[in-house]
Amino acid sequence: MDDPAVVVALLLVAAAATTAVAVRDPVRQALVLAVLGLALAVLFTVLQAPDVALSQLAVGSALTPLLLLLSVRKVRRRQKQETKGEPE
Amino acid sequence: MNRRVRLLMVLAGGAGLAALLVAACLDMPGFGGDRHPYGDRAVHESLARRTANTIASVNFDQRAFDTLGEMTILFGAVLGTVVLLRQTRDERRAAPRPEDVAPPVRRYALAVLPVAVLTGLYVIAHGQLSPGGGFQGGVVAATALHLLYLGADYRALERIRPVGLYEVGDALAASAYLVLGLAGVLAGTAFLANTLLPYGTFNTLTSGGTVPLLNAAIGMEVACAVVVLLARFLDQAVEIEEESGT
Amino acid sequence: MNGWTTAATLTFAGGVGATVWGVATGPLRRRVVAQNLSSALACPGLLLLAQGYGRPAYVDLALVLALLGPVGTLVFARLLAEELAADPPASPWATWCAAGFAAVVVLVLCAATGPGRAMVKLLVTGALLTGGNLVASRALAGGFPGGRRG
Amino acid sequence: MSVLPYLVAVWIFLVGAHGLATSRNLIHAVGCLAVCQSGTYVLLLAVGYREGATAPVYADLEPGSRPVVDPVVQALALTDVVVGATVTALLLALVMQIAKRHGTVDPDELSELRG
Amino acid sequence: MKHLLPLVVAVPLLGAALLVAGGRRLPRVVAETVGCAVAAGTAALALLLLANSSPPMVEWVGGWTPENGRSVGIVLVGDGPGLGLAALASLLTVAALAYSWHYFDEPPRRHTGSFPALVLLFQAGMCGFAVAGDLFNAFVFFELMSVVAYALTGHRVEEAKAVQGALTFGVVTSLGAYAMLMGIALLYARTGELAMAHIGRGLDRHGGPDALVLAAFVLVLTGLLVKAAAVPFHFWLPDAHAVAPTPVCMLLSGVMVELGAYGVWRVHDSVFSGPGGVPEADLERVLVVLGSLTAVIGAVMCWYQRHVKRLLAYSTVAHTGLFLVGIGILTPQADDGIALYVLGHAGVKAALFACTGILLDRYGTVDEHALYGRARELRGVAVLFLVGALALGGLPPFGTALGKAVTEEAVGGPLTVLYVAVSAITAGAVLRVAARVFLGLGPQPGETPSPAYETTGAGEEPETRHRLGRVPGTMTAVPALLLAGALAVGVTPGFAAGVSRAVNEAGSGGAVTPAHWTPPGVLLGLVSTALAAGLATLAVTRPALLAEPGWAAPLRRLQSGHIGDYVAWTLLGTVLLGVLALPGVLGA
Repeated sequence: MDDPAVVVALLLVAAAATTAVAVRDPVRQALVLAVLGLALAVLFTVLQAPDVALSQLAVGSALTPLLLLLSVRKVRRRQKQETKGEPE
Repeated sequence: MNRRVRLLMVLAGGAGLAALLVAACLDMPGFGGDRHPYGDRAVHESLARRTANTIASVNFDQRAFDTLGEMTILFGAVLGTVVLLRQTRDERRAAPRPEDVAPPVRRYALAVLPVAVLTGLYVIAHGQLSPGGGFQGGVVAATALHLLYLGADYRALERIRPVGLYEVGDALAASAYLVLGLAGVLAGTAFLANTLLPYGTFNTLTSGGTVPLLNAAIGMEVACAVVVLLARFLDQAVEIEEESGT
Repeated sequence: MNGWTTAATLTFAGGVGATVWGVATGPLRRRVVAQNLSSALACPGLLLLAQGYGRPAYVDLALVLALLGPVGTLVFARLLAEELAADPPASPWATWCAAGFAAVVVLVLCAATGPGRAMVKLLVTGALLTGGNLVASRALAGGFPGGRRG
Repeated sequence: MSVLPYLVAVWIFLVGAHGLATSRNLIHAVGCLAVCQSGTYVLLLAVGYREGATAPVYADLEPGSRPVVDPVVQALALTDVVVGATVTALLLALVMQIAKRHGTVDPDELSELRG
Repeated sequence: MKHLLPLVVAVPLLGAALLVAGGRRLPRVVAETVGCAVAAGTAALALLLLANSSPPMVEWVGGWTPENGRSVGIVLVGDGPGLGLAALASLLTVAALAYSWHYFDEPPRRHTGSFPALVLLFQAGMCGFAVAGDLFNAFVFFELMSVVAYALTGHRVEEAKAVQGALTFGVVTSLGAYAMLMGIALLYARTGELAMAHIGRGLDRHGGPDALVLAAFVLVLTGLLVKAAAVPFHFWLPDAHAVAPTPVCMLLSGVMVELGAYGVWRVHDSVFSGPGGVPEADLERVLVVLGSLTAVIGAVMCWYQRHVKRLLAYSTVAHTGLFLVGIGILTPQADDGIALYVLGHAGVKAALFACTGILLDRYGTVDEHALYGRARELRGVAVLFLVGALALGGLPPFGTALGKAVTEEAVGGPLTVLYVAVSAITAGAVLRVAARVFLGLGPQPGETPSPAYETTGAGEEPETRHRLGRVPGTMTAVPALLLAGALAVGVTPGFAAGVSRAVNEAGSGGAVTPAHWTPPGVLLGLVSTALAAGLATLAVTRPALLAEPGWAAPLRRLQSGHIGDYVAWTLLGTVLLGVLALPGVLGA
């Protein structure tokens, strides 16, 4: 356990994970989750798991944020529609 | 239950669980230890079957049955999403309006798209040699197609993405994995046995017996599945609207 | 631990660490920029690690990140166009610094590896990374003028 | 010091569970579940690490020349990553339908099922 | 023969893949026929393997048979309990598919095959979990079964309750699954193995249990008990089972929940039963305490429901509690009893859900009060429902009664009272529904005094295309056959002895004591049935006498439908598990 790279990567992941929970707005959380995915990929690389790092990059950097933001958009669009549709 | 009580419960439960897990961590073998019996056997067997990427050997040969389950989870989740996000009776489709995209962004998207798809295919093809494989490459290739939506236009994406075809591809790739497994039973060895094909030369694209074939099936399955999945989400976010008055 | 991995560790601690802070706080325009910078900085870090570990195969990671990192930022730029149009991010300084850093890392690594297939891969990665990040930051700063539509 | 990685994994799991329980937005809750799951990846890979070793990927490595880490946990973590992404997608699909049918994604306002 | 073991997973998967591939063009009839045929084929395969499972089969997938006792492959265990549950799951799948024949309102456009395909995937997940001998492989199939179950639960996306119940189910079960995976990682760290038997041996080599073993035990059990819906992990179950489409309810309540209890048995038996595992006294304390709590809370909540599907869901909770108590006693005889009880219960509970589904599709409601007297015309369904209720209460000679009797004899003492009381209360609740809905007995229940904090069954949409005018033959034939199956478990000569032998071979071994009917067992069965009938009579004729007392209201409030609450309870539940199992670990 004398590898500073591992320590740094672990602390990055811990910080990003804590932030991802603390940030309550889903859009901002999606941004933090993208960075968390990246930090995890870095951690996996220093733990000598390039295969896992690669799949984390593939999933975490574009796919998960896209899914989250599309859900947010759908939810917001629907709420907007609702407020518009209500008689004032 | 109000928020305060819930928070107290979470803190109490979390503290108890934390105590238990920290005590467990102190009993763990130290980080970076040298004892990995299963891992060492897996490396040995992988080299014996001339698969350069040991992780690919574990995934597609030694523990190929896990991968079958994992692929099925993906398959089932995508099928479930298709069912859950179907267009219901009280919804209609509205054609999305075209999007303005700044020219450099558009040019970038169109230029990177083929590069990204090729990279995805490269990652799949070299799965049994270098880091990567069907899962990673499949996701990269499928994500790359959506550059068309991000950098150009939803309708451009729809033109190159007949979802029905991808659904069929998803199912056929899953069947291919199963059929390769069943071939082992028919040949009298065992389900998913990697004994049918020659193991080839170490560190070449065709080495490892059935590993490259299973890897390719997974790559196709994942790519198709992700495309279908995103298609459903995009449908909901972009096209489907509730009818007014509901 | 060698010079390469030390450099990579410093990149992660300083660069990516700062972007975690950046993405956690402040207005949305700052957060999206931080997200873009995180991939712009992590990618050279991964290249340095590959060199430090003596594993050319790890370069694939950086290649995939160089492709998908900007795509991730495009996702945010595209789907948050409305919010970003109201309060556009402008960060030429940080973006160019990151791009310059990536270019320097790639060139140094090229010099270290010498000509060959590995060098081509490095150059492709570097080009995709710098180009991608510049375009992504352009996209954030008003790449989708239509803003509010599909 | 040699337990730091395990402790980080435990921390991530617990902090994710905390966020899941106290979330005010279901999309955020699904994100927290993903955080929770990252704890499992970290734990698995930390268990398989070997000091001073490299990845057992022999494309650019002579077999036997260097010690290697445990490939089995990597395969497990790989499975786990894929499972995580698909579960996230499926749960998000359900959240979208909840938004449609209930008009809200705040768990405090869902009151159809009780008692 | 043993090479065919993985096919109980592969065949339904292949069927599902082909259904999806051809889904666009297949007419509905073809898709449903293919679904039924594949499920039935798998059932036949499972039964064939079951017939050959003595001595138990061990199959290493991919031909990785161990050398020097070590292997890198995945092991499947084809013993009586595993294959028996695989066969049960497959038979219930056939029943569910037959029941849903031409049943759902429009299948999703251009996806005719999707519902049967999902059900087949569910079947594959259950079969895979039942025969898994490798801990991580068990986790994978656990996840498969869960993921497909979320989608099936939320299948009726136009129903607000359905999507909420499915999300709750998804979040809580996923959290449990991740906890289980953490536990697997801890066990791997200690032993470096993944096959259950090898992990067990690895733990024994290391010496007595310590905090790591305790934590791994707690985490793995959390995942399994969430699935088995033990208190306090049970909250998702009523929310999900009450809203899932009826054929899915049959599978969820009939066999999926029981698979969680089976997982507890399997994991304890092969991983934690040695000297390095968890001491028997601790496991007994954990399972008997949690099981009794589950049984009591399930029974009480069952009694105070008016949403019929929710009532049946709570009765599943109560019965799972009884199963956990029986497993926790750790005697071979109790294991035999539970095996029989699970078989009988699956048939009975699935039949009851099937009958309730008919009510929903015909009257558009499953509210006990709203349905008062309306179903008088459905004579056949009434008979089935009544018989099911009596069988649930343990009326000899049904399989439930035999299983209950054998277990009661094994547990002895006050736990016998628990078994009698819980089956009487749950059966009494079902009988009360039968009396009001099908016979119109007693005064019409008023609307006013009902507490606001409950889910009524009103305002539900029927699952069929239109409200049914005439009940289709398949929808009544299926519950009738299921009840006949439950009866067969109790009366087929030699069946109980065969179950005992199979359970014995899979478990600790030793002398087999074949399960059989005994006079006290028959008597206890009759007592609990009579008590149930008495309770139902009292409730129908004098509703005020058994009205909800004040102390039940807080219990009801716990079931808040809030995901955050359920997660908090799950965390507290892990702590409770840890505390209950702590003494033995400290003493070691």
